Amino acid sequence: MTSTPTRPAEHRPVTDPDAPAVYTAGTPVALGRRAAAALSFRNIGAVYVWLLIVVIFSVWAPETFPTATTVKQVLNGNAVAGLVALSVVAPLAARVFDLSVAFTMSLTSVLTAHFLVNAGLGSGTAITLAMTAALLVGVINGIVVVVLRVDSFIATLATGALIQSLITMVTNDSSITGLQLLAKPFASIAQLDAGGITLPVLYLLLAATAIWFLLEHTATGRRLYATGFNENAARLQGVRTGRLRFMTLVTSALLSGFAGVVFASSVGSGSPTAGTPYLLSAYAAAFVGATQLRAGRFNAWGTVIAVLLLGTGITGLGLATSAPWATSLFTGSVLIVALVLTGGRIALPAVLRRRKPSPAEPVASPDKKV
Amino acid sequence: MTSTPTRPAEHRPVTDPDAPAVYTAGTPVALGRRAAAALSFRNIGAVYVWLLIVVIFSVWAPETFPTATTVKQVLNGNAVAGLVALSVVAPLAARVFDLSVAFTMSLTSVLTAHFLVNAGLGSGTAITLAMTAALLVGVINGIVVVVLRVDSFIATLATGALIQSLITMVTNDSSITGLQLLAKPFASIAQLDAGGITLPVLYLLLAATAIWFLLEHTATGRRLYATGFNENAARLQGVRTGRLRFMTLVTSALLSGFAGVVFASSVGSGSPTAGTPYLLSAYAAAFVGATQLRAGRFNAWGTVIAVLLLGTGITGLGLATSAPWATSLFTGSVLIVALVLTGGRIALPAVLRRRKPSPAEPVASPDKKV
Amino acid sequence: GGGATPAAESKPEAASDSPGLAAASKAMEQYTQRPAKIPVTEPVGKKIPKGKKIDFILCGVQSCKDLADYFTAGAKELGWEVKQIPTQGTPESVQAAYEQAVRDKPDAVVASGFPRAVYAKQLAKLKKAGIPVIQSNADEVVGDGISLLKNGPADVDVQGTMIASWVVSNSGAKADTVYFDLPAYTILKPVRDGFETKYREWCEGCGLDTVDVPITAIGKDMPDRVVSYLRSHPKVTHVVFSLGLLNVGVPAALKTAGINGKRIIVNVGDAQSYQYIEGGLTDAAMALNTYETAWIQVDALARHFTGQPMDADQKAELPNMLITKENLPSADGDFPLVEDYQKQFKALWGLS
Amino acid sequence: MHADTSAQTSHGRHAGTAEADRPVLRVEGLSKRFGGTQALKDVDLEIAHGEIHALIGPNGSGKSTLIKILAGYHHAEPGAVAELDGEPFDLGHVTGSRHDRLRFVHQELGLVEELSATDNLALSRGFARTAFGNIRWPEMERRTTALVERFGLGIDVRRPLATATPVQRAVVAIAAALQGWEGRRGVLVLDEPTAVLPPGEVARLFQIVREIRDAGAGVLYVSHRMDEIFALADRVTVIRGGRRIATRLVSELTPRSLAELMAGQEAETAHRPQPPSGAVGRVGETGEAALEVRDLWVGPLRGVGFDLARGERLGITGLVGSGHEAVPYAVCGAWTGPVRGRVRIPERSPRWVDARDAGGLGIPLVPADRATEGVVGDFSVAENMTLPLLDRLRARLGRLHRGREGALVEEWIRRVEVRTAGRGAPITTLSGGNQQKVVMARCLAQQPPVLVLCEPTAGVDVATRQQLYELIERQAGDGMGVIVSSSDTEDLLTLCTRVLVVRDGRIVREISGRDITEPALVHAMEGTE
Ligand SMILES: Nc1ncnc2c1ncn2[C@@H]1O[C@H](COP(=O)(O)OP(=O)(O)OP(=O)(O)O)[C@@H](O)[C@H]1O
Ligand SMILES: Nc1ncnc2c1ncn2[C@@H]1O[C@H](COP(=O)(O)OP(=O)(O)OP(=O)(O)O)[C@@H](O)[C@H]1O
Ligand SMILES: [Mg+2]
Ligand SMILES: [Mg+2]
Repeated sequence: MTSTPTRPAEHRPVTDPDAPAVYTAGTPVALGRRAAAALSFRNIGAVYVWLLIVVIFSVWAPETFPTATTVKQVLNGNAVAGLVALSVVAPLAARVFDLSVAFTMSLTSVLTAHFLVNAGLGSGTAITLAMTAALLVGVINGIVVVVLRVDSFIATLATGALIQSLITMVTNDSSITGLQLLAKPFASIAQLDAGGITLPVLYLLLAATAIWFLLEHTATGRRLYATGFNENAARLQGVRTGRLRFMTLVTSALLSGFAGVVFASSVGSGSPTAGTPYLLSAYAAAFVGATQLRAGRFNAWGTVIAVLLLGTGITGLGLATSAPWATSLFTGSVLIVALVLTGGRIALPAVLRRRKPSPAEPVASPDKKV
Repeated sequence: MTSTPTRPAEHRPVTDPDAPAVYTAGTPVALGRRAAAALSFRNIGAVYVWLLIVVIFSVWAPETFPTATTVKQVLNGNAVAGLVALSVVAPLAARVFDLSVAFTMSLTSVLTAHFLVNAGLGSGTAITLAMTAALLVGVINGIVVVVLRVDSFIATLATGALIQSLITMVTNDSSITGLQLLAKPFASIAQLDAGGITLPVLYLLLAATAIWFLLEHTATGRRLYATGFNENAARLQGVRTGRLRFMTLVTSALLSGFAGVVFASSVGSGSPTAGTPYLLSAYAAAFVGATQLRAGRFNAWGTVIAVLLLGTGITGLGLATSAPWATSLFTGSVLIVALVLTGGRIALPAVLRRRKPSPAEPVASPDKKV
Repeated sequence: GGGATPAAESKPEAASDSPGLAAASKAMEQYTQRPAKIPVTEPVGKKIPKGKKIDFILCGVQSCKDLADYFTAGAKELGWEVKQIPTQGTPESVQAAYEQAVRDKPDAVVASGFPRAVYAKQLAKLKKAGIPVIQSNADEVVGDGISLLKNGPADVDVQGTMIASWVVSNSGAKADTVYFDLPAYTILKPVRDGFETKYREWCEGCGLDTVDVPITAIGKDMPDRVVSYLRSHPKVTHVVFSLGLLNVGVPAALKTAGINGKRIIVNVGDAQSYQYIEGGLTDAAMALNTYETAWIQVDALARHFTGQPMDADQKAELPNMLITKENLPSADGDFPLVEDYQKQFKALWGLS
Repeated sequence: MHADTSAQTSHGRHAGTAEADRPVLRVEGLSKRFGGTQALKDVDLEIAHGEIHALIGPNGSGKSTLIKILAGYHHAEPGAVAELDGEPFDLGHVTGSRHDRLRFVHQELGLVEELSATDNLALSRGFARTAFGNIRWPEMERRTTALVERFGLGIDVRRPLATATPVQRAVVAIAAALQGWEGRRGVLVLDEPTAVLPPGEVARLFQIVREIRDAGAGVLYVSHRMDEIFALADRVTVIRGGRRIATRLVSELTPRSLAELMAGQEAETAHRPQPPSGAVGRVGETGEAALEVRDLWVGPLRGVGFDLARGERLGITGLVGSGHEAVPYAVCGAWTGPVRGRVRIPERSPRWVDARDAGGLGIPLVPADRATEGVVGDFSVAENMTLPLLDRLRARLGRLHRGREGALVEEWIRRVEVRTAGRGAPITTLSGGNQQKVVMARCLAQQPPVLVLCEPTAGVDVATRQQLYELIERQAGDGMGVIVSSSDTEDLLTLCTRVLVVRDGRIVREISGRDITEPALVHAMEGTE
C-alpha cells in the first residue's frame, strides 16, 4: 500500500489546471484545453480500456456482443456489485477501511428474508428492520474506530466477525427462502424493469450521483478528502475529523445494507454468504476508480466506471467462451493493464514533486487568476 | 487505517523510550524498569488476554481444555495459519499489501499435488517446481508493484486473480487427491511429529525466528521499517526502497507458497481454495501482532502470539460448546477487546497516512487524545 | 456405472418410432411417482440403547446441514445426543473437525460430503478406537473405517438418469442441452456421467454442452454466466444445473435479459428450487432423499449399537424423485419423499 | 521566576490608550512536563495591543510547546492563568472565543497539500453554499483570490498546494489564519514562519505582520533569525530550558546582548559572530575536484555544470522557480523526475556517471523538508541517526552491532548537542531544531567526500548554527566538498566560499570569497546588476 494511489498534482501536466468540470468556464482556448484534459488517457484511461474491450468482444462475438441486450445485461448484472463498491468510496476518501461491508450485506439479506419469511412481516417492515440493523452496524463500527480508536482495517474485520456470528444465529448458516421473497411487492425491488433496465441500476445511479455530489460539491466532501489526505492538518483547521469518519462508516453500512436487501430481492433468498464474493471486487473497483476522473481521489463515477469495465469484460467473455478460468485471467490482466496504462501508480513523493518547479509557475502569472 | 494520530511515539512517556531491548542494559534499576515495560499491558496486552482465555476455558471445560493435548492441538492446528500470517509481516513492515498470498498458497498446494499425482514426479521435484512457481509469483508481484508502480493493494488483487485462473486451469476447481500425497516421503513434511508436535510447528518457529532476526537485528530490517514509515526519507538516505519492497513481495510469495506445500502434505490433497480462508485471518493476526511487543511495528512474534491467541480460543470453544456462531462471536470480540485494551492503535498504513505531517510540530498528539 | 440401478433394469424394451423417447418417457413416469415405502423393512428387533453420543461433521453446504438436522431429529427419537461440528468445507477445517471428533470419543461419527483422502489419518484413529464412521454424499467406498456409505458414487448416477429422462421426454427427444457442472464437488461427477450416458442413448441427435463453473461464481456472477451462455447459444432449449444452488437468481436474470422459453432442471433440489418450481420459474428438480438418508443412518447405528451389522442399510436402495410443478408435494420448504418415513422407521425401531 | 522584569510593563505601539493598559494576551505560571522532560516551567508572557512580541530561545527551550498549549493541543499543568483582553480563558478547552481571537500559523503550516488554496481556506472558515448545500465554487475562488492577493502574490487557487512554492504555501497558511478576523482583536501567532522563505519573501511577510500590528492586534513571533527580531519585533521574550529568562524592549538590545541572554554564561564560547575564514581555492587554482557536474537538465535547469573542489563550500541559489532547488537533489540522484547529465567523483573513479544513476555515488543529502523527507517519524533518535550508516555497524551474520550503534549515536548526540530524553526516544519528541541536528549529524558522520545540504540550519538556534558551521568547516578542511542550497542568506554569507546563482535554468553568475554579500546575491538573482 505504501501510499495512496495518486494525487492529482502529480500526474497531470502542470499546464492544464486540475480543474474539475465544476469550475467556471473561460475562453474557448481554455475550454478546449479543459476538454482535452478531461478526455486524456490519464484522466479516463479506464474508459479507453473499456472501449478497447468493447471492440475486442464485438469482433470476437459479433452477433451477440454489440447489442442492446448486452448493455442491459451488463448494467443489470453489476448493479449490486456497484452498490457495494460505492459503499466503500466515502470511507476510503477519509482513509477508513470498512471491511465489514460484505458482512453487513449478508446480514441485511438474511434479516430481510427472515422477517419476511419466518416472522411473516410485510416487505416495508422487514426492510426497515434490516436497514435498522445496518445502521446499528455502522454505529458500532463508528464507535470502535472513532471512539475506541482501533485501526479501521482491523476493527472492521473484527466487527465483521461479530456480524457473521449474528448471521449464523439467525440462519443457522443456511439460506432463507420462501415464496414471499419471490412474490410481488418484495421481488419488485430488484426485478421491476423499464425497457429491460431493472431498478437496481437506478439505485446505482442515484447512489453514485449522491456520493458524487457529496464528495465534489459539498463542504462535507471537501472535509472528507482533507481528513483522508492529512487528518492532522484538517483537524488543525477545525474539521471534525472524528465525526466525519464516523459518518462515513454509517454511510457504508447503510449502502452495503441496502445492497443486501436488493440482492435478496434479486435472487429471492437470504444468503448468509451473500456479501462475501463482493468484498475484494468492491475494493478493486474503488481503487481503480481512484485513478480515474479525479486521479488520486476515491470518487463515485470512477468507481462505477471500474465496475462496469470489469462487468463488460466478464459478460463479453461469457458470450465468447465458457472456459472456467477465463474470468479471473481477464479480471487480473485488465486490472493491471488499466492501472499501468492510466498511471494508476503510486504517488511520487509529494515533496520532490513539488520541488519540480513548473514552467508556468513563477509566482504571478495574471491569466491564471480566475 | 485512517490516520489515527496515534503513533507509538506518542503514547510512550519519554522516560521509557520505547526501549526495544536494543538499547544497552544498564543499572539494575534500568533493568527493572525495562522488565516492567516489557511485561506491561501496553506491550504484551494480547498475552494477558490469552491468559484470560486460558483461565476461562479451563473453568468452562475443565476436563478437556487444560491438557497437553490441547496445547498440541493449538500448535499443530495453527501452524499453517501462522506461516501465512508471517508471510505478510515483512511486506506490511514496508507498507506493501500482498493480498495474493492466499492464492499463492492455493497454487503451490495444487501444483505440488498435481506434479505428485498427475505427473508422477517425486516429492522433491514436485515441491521444487511448486516453489519455483511461488518464486515466479513473487517476482511478478514485484514487477507490477515496484517496476510498474501499481499500488500494491490493487496490484496483488489483480495478480491474485491471475493466479486463480492458473489454479482453475490446473485443477478444474476440484481438489487433487491421490495416494502419493498420503504416502511417506511427502506426508512426512507436515505429519512427522515428535511427542505430538508436528513439523509445521517447527517451520513456524523457524520462520518467526528468521523474520524476527531480519526485522530486529539486521540493517535490512531497519531499512524495511524505514521504507514503511517514510519512504521518502528512507530513499534520500540511500535506502533502496524499491528493491526492498520487491524483496518483501518475493519473501511473502515464498513463505505462503511453502505454507501451501505444508498444507497439501497435512491434508493430503491439493485444494484450489486452500488459501482463501487464511487471507483475512492472516491480516488480522499481523495487525494485532503489530500492537504487541514492538507496538506500531509489524513483527514476527507479535503475529505468532496473535495467531495462537485466536487459535487457543477457537480450540477451547470447540471443546466447550458446539454453537455454530460461537467462533465468530469469539474472534470478533477478542480482537476488539485485545486492541482496545492494549492500545491497539496501530500506526497504520501510511498509505493512508503517508502525509502525516510534521513530526514534532503542532501535530504531535494532543493531550486530550492520550 | 449406472447398469445396476433399478431404473436401468426396469425398462429393457424400447418403444417404436423413437425408441429413446419412449424409454425416457417411461422412465420419467416412474421417477415422478412419489415413493411410498422406505427401503429397509427388517426391524431392528432388539432394545436400542439410549444416551449414545454422536458427532456429526458438516460439509459447509446447505444439504449437509439439512442432513444433520434430520439426523438429529431421528437420533432424538432414540434418545441420542448429536453434536454438530461445523466446517467451512475446506479440507483442513474438515480435518480439524475430525480431529475434534477423535478427541470427543463419541459412539459414532457421521459425516457428509468429503472423500477420505481429506481425513485419512483421523479415520485410521477412529477405526482403531472402534468408532464407526458413517458417510454420505461422498465420492468414496465402504470399508476400511467407513462403516456405511449412502449416496456414494454408485448410487447417484441414477440422478443423472432421472434428469436425462425428463429432458428427453420434455423435449420430445429434440433437446439441445447445456449442463452446468460444479467440478469442485467430485460426487457430482457420477451424476454428470449418468446423465450423459442416458441422454446420448435416448436422444441421439440431441445437442449437449457441458460448462464447468468455478465455485466462486455461486452467489455472484452465476446468473450472468448463464445469461451470457444462453445468449451466445440461442439454440439451447434445456438447462441442467448439477446443484440447485447454481440456479439461484438465474430465473430472474433470464427474465430481465428477455430470454424466455428455456427449460430448467436442477439436481439436488432444495427449498428454493421447489419455490421456483411453484412459481413457474424452474421446471423440474431431482429431489434428494435427504430425510430418508438421515434416518437410514440412524437406523444403521441402531443396528450397530445392538450388535448387528449394517448390511441391511448399506444394501437398501434409497428412493429418489423427479419433481415438477404437477407432483410438487410442498413449496414452502423441503419435504420427505416418503411421506410417513418417520412412522415407518419408528416401526422398525419398535417405537410406534 | 521573574528573572528580569525590566521590560515587563513596557507598552507596544498603542501605549497610552486605555485599551493598551490591558495586554491582549497574558499567561502566567505556564508549566508543562513530558515524562522526564520539563518543557516549560512557570513561564509568564504578556502581549500588548499593537505589539510584535518575539519569542526566542535555543532549540528545545519550549517555544513550540508554549504555542501548542495556547492552541489547545497540549494541556498546561494546573495553576496556569491565561487571559485574553482581560477575560480569563481555560487552557484545557478549545472554546469558540479563543479560536476567534487566537490565530495560528504553525511551523508546518497545517495545510492539506493535496487540496487547493480555496479548499484549504474554506476548511476552517466554511464554504459559500447554495440552497442545496452545494458549494459555489466561483464565489469561493473569488474570495480566496481576493484574500491571497492582499498579500501581493498571485497563485492558482484551484491547484493543489503540493504544486505551490513554499512561499505560496506560507501565504495561504497566513491567509487562512487571518480570514474572518476582521476586527483583528486578538493575537496572531507565527511559529518560525520564515524558516524556509527566501529574503524577498521574508520582507513581504514582514510588511503583512506590521500591518496586522498597526491594526491593533498582537503578534507572537518565533524565530531563530536574530536579524528578524531586530527588524521586526517591539519586545522580545527569551526562554531557555523551559524558563523565561527575560523580556526586553528590542530597542534596548544589541545582537550581542541578546545572544548573551539566550546562551547564558556560555555566551563567550558559543557565540562566534565572525564568519569562518579559510578561503579555499577553486578547482584549477588550488584544489582538486571533489565532484564534477556536467550538462545537467532537470526540471527547468538547462545544461548546468560546475566543479566542486575538495574543501570547497559551494552555495547554489536563485529565485523561486529559477531551478536552483533541483541541483542538490539531482546531484544526489534523489530527483524523481526525468534527469539528464553526468557527474563524477574523480577521487573514486575517473568514469562519468549518468545523472540518473547518481544515487549510486552515495552522496549524503540533508533534504529541505525535514518533516516529510528528513526524519522517519516512527523511528527513535538512534534509528534515525544510523539509517545511512547501517553498513558500518554490521557484525557477524549481518547482525547489527548494537554496542557500536549506541556508541556512535551517543558520540554524535554529544557533538551536536542534541537535546533528547535518550537515544531511544522517538524522534517526534524532539524539538524541531534538535531534529535538524540529528539529520545533520547523520550526514556528517558518514565523512563523505561530497556532502549536499539543503536548508541546513532551518529552525536551528543561533548557537547551534555556529556549531554546525564549525563542524562543516572542519570536515571541509579535511577535504570534503560541500554544496549548500539555502534560502537563509546567512548560510551563504557565512559558510560558503563560492556561490553560483541560477536564473532561468542557467548559472548566470559566480561570486566568491569576499564578494559574497547580500546585495550582490540579490542583484545576481534578480538580474539587476
Ligand atoms: N489548534 C487549534 N486551534 C484552534 N482551534 C482548534 C484547534 N484544534 C481544534 N480546535 C477546535 O476545537 C474543536 C474541537 O477539536 P477536536 O480536535 O476535538 O475535533 P472534534 O470535532 O471534536 O473531533 P473528534 O470527533 O475527533 O473529537 C474543533 O471544532 C476545532 O475548531
Ligand atoms: N510530544 C512530546 N513528547 C515528549 N517530549 C516533548 C514533546 N514535545 C516536545 N517535547 C520536549 O519538550 C522540549 C521543548 O520542545 P519544543 O518543541 O517546545 O522546543 P522549541 O523551543 O520549539 O525548540 P525549536 O527551536 O527546536 O523548535 C524539548 O525538550 C522536547 O524534546
Ligand atoms: Mg477530537
Ligand atoms: Mg519549535
